[in-house]
Amino acid sequence: MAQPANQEAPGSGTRQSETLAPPAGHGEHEGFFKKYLFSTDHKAIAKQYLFTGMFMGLIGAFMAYTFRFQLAFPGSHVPGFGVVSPNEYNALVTNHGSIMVFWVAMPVLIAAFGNYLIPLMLGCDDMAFPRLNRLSYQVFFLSVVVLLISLFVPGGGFGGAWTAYPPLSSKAEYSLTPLGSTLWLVAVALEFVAFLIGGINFVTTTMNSRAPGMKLYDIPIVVWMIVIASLVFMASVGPLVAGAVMLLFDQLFGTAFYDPARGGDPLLWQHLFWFFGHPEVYVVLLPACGIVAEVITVFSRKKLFGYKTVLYTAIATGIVSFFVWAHHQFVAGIDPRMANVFTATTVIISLPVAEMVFVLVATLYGGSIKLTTPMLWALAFIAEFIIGGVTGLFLGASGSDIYLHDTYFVLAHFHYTFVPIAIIAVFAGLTYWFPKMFGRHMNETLGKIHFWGTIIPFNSIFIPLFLLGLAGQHRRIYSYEGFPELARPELQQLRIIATVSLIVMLCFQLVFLFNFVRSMFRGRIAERNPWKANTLEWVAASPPPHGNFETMPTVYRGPYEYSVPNRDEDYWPQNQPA
Amino acid sequence: MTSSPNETHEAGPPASGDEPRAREADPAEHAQAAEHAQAAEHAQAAEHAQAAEHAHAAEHAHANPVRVWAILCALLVVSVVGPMAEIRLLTLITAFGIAGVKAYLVAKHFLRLGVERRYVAYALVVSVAFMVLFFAGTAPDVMEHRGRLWTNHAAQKEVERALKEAARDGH
Amino acid sequence: MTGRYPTAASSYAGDIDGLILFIAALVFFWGILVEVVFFGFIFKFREKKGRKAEYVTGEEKRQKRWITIPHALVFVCDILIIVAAVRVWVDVKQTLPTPDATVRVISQQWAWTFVHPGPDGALDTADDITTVDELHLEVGKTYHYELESKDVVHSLSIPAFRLKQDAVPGRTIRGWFRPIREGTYDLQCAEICGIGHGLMPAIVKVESAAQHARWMDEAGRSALAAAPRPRAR
Amino acid sequence: MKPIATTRSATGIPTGRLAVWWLIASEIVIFGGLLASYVMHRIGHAEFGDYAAHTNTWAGAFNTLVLLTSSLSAVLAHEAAEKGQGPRAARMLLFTILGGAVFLIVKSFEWTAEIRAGYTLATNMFWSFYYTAAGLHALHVIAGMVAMAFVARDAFSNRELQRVELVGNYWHFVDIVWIFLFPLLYIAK
Repeated sequence: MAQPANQEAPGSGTRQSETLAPPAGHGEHEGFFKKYLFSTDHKAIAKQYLFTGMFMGLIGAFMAYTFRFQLAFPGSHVPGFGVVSPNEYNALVTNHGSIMVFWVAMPVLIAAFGNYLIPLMLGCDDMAFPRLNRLSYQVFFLSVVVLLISLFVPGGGFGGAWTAYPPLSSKAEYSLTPLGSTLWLVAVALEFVAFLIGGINFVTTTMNSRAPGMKLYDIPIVVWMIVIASLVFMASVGPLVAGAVMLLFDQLFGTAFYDPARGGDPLLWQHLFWFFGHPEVYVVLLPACGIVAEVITVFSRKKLFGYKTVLYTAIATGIVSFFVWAHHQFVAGIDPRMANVFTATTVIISLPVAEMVFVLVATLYGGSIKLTTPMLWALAFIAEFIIGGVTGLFLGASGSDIYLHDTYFVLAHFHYTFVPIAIIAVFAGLTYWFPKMFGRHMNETLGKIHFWGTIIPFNSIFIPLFLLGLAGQHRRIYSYEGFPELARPELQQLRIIATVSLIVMLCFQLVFLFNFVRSMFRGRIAERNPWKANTLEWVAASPPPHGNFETMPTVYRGPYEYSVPNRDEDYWPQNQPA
Repeated sequence: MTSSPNETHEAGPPASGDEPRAREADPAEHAQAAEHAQAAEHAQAAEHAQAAEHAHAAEHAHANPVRVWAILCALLVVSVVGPMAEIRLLTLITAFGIAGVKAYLVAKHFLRLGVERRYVAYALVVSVAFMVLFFAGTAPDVMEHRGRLWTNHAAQKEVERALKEAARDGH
Repeated sequence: MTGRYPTAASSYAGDIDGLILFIAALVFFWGILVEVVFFGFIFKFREKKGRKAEYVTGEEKRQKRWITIPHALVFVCDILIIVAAVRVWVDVKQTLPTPDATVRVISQQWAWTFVHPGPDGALDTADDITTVDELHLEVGKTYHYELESKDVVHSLSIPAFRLKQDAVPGRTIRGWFRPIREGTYDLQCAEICGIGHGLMPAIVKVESAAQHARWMDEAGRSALAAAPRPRAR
Repeated sequence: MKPIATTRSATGIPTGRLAVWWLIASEIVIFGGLLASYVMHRIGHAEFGDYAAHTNTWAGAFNTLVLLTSSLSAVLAHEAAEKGQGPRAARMLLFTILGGAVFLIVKSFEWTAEIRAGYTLATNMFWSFYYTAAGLHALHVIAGMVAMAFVARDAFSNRELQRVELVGNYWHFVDIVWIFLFPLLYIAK
């Protein structure tokens, strides 16, 4: 609009401001606190999210180790924890789930990669709202603090599962963790606020702040994915924010929103939760697919197979994900006729997701595949995610879900999706962008040791759990000794295999941590574009300074022009004039 | 810039209205640029021109806000008086129909959605549509108290009890 | 299914197992096909000196066929799965066959209460037999269940019957099963219900007609002595 | 100094306004979830009508008028800002803040009377929804007033005039929410 207030519209300034060096008052001369703790630089905020997410990942992993140990050797003393009591067990599984979804997958996949990559890949110097960005992290950090406090309050941490079904979660006399449940809920709500703020920032930046010449189809897929995920998150989390307020009031002020005795309805929460909960799966899946697409194209020197197809399937996945939520509630007491509708929509969502996998596989065709560490992770994502995806069909089909619902089959299924998403794809992204983030290379040998040490135990953790699920083992039970059908030794052996594999897998993470920290300071110095990639972040210095680019780039082509015929180089950066 | 977390507090150096601003690269500077980039910039330039046109047209097309306000006030009176007749259908129309009209007027003339780019309105409508979807998926369980093979006794009992109590209070 | 899996002890257990096997067949076909193609590509197109990668946009129709044809086939499989799933679902969860008896299952933190109709075959009469954590059924008879919860959400799960249904406080949810094989089976709570969730096991005893009558006789006498009052609604 | 990212505008919509649109979209689903839950219960529970009879329609109607009027002054502030008349825009914003204050004062009298009459947050579901929905809305009113105070301060000295429109848009959205809350909570009896 042509009002004086809107000077920001382009066409009113001089071109010089595009090429200015980083504005004074930024960059090298800032104090430690300004630079690392209260920075508005998107890269610093991304690293804050990354390190917080990794820290929470360690806590979540420790919890997994503790309750897996209890399951394999019930009642024994867990090294590093002690004997696990039933309420501690419930708190451990609840917080393991919440932490891994809300405090690891979300901050690392969306916030860390989103913050780091969006401005760099779009060719701008920062997010559109740097201080809002900082606020987002601060709220997130607060949520971490509240969650960690909730684990140590009298009564113990919240133990009503990450789904927090009322009345168990709404009444202290049922849950027996009055403080734990309230603090857990507050932490989750704060986390939602943080990502709402962050999401608005991501979407606005991508829409408005692209480098000159960058059309919609020139945006790297990973940026698209993060934006679509932010939009899906934004549209699905609202009802749950309202629902969380209602649950909080039930806990604190004795309102009756979910209290059946006074006219409330516990099923309302389940709907509010899963209306968010299912799209949330795709909120983390899409960025993971995006990261994998970037890595695969670079290391097979191939153009992405059908850029528009990928984009449209991502959008379709995002939309269809809103229509499937009640498949989590097939046997939860919903009207059985509704289950038929939700079966149909759920099974249909396999179409866009399968298409995404097909496209990623087809991209490999005719390539020149170089099996570097990031590429190994990206390929492992596809291989493992296929298993996670197809096992979902058993659960989306209402008839078989009657048996498999709330068993270890479900658990194994979603770990076969979530681990590829939040662990494998993240490692692909981290090892791929590490040279850009820290200006140094990670050690390839250690990287490959870590890769195989993670992937092999990962499968031997969860394949036994599939079998246990088929044997009818239901979830969130701290000891199966009371169930004759499940206490049989051959099933106990499967539990022990899973637990031992988990411990092995966790030990190999030490290799990664060592490699990560060591490479940050001692690694081989990385040049600007060590992988010979096309996207704009590789145009900036490694690591990029505050302000990112010396000269703001102009974009001439799409991001995946690899091995273009009749060119000497097998890559063609987006900003290189023809 | 300060490290104040208060985002509403504008502590940075003032960006006054006449300060030179950044802008997109001038197309003329890239005469040799790839066709691709040029086309994109043309498209952008066209977009901007269109936006400016929009705004220009808007200044004339805008209804006088005071008049819109007067209409809104009149509608408010109708929505208060209408339900007094205590006819269910009339209540629904005057209360909720008119709320819809009022919201439309505010959105169109005060929020200026009418002259904003189309997709903004679509995005807002989609948000509302998702809520309708949520309602449609949830209402069969929560709104109804009896369904196929299940009965919500507690809710039925609560409705009965409360209606009886209200009748006793002489309502 | 093999010995590792629970016996199929209800009339519809076979249907559900069949559905699982059907989906498994389709899924294994697709899963293995994609994995084989995937690993084949990795092997065939690994980096070799002097060979440059091909330039394939994937935007042309001829290339897109490689995606669209499998896509259409997946769609066909989806439809098959939906039809098969809905058929089982409608039979198990959506319709009720005529019952021989009705049992009431009441869940609470952290126990199961079962109200058997007793010799007269009707609930809420003086000869009802109430048991805790032990459900007695007669083989071959069709039962309806009325599932209730006193406090939080629980879930009635009998793996051998392939039956699972959440109990929601405030609601009565009806369903059915017909045990077809004598034996003792686990009954579990499958929805987290607080600290004692893991301590809520119960057993289902499927008995022959004679055994069941004997049990009813014994239990009825002791129940009468305890004089349970019919449950008021 | 703003980063170049803030000043670019590939869509033609200024970045700030675009962000406010997304803010509004995400607020729609928050209020939408709450109101959808309320409407479900409202239709399922015939007794809500009797409870709603105890709300004060006149106070609600007056507050609607106040909010509509404050929206008008927000529009006038925007028009002034478009013409570059910062001080006038600031005065109009102050008038809008005054409207918000009147709204809250009426609300507080209303709630005091209702709580005195024994209708509190925990009395029954209707009153729970009543206080939760209106309370959430009131929080948005307060947030809007605070934001407008900062914008008005800048506008007095002709700074950041584009922000006048942004807070205005947010305020109109808060107004629209109330337009639906009014019949839902007060009129349908």
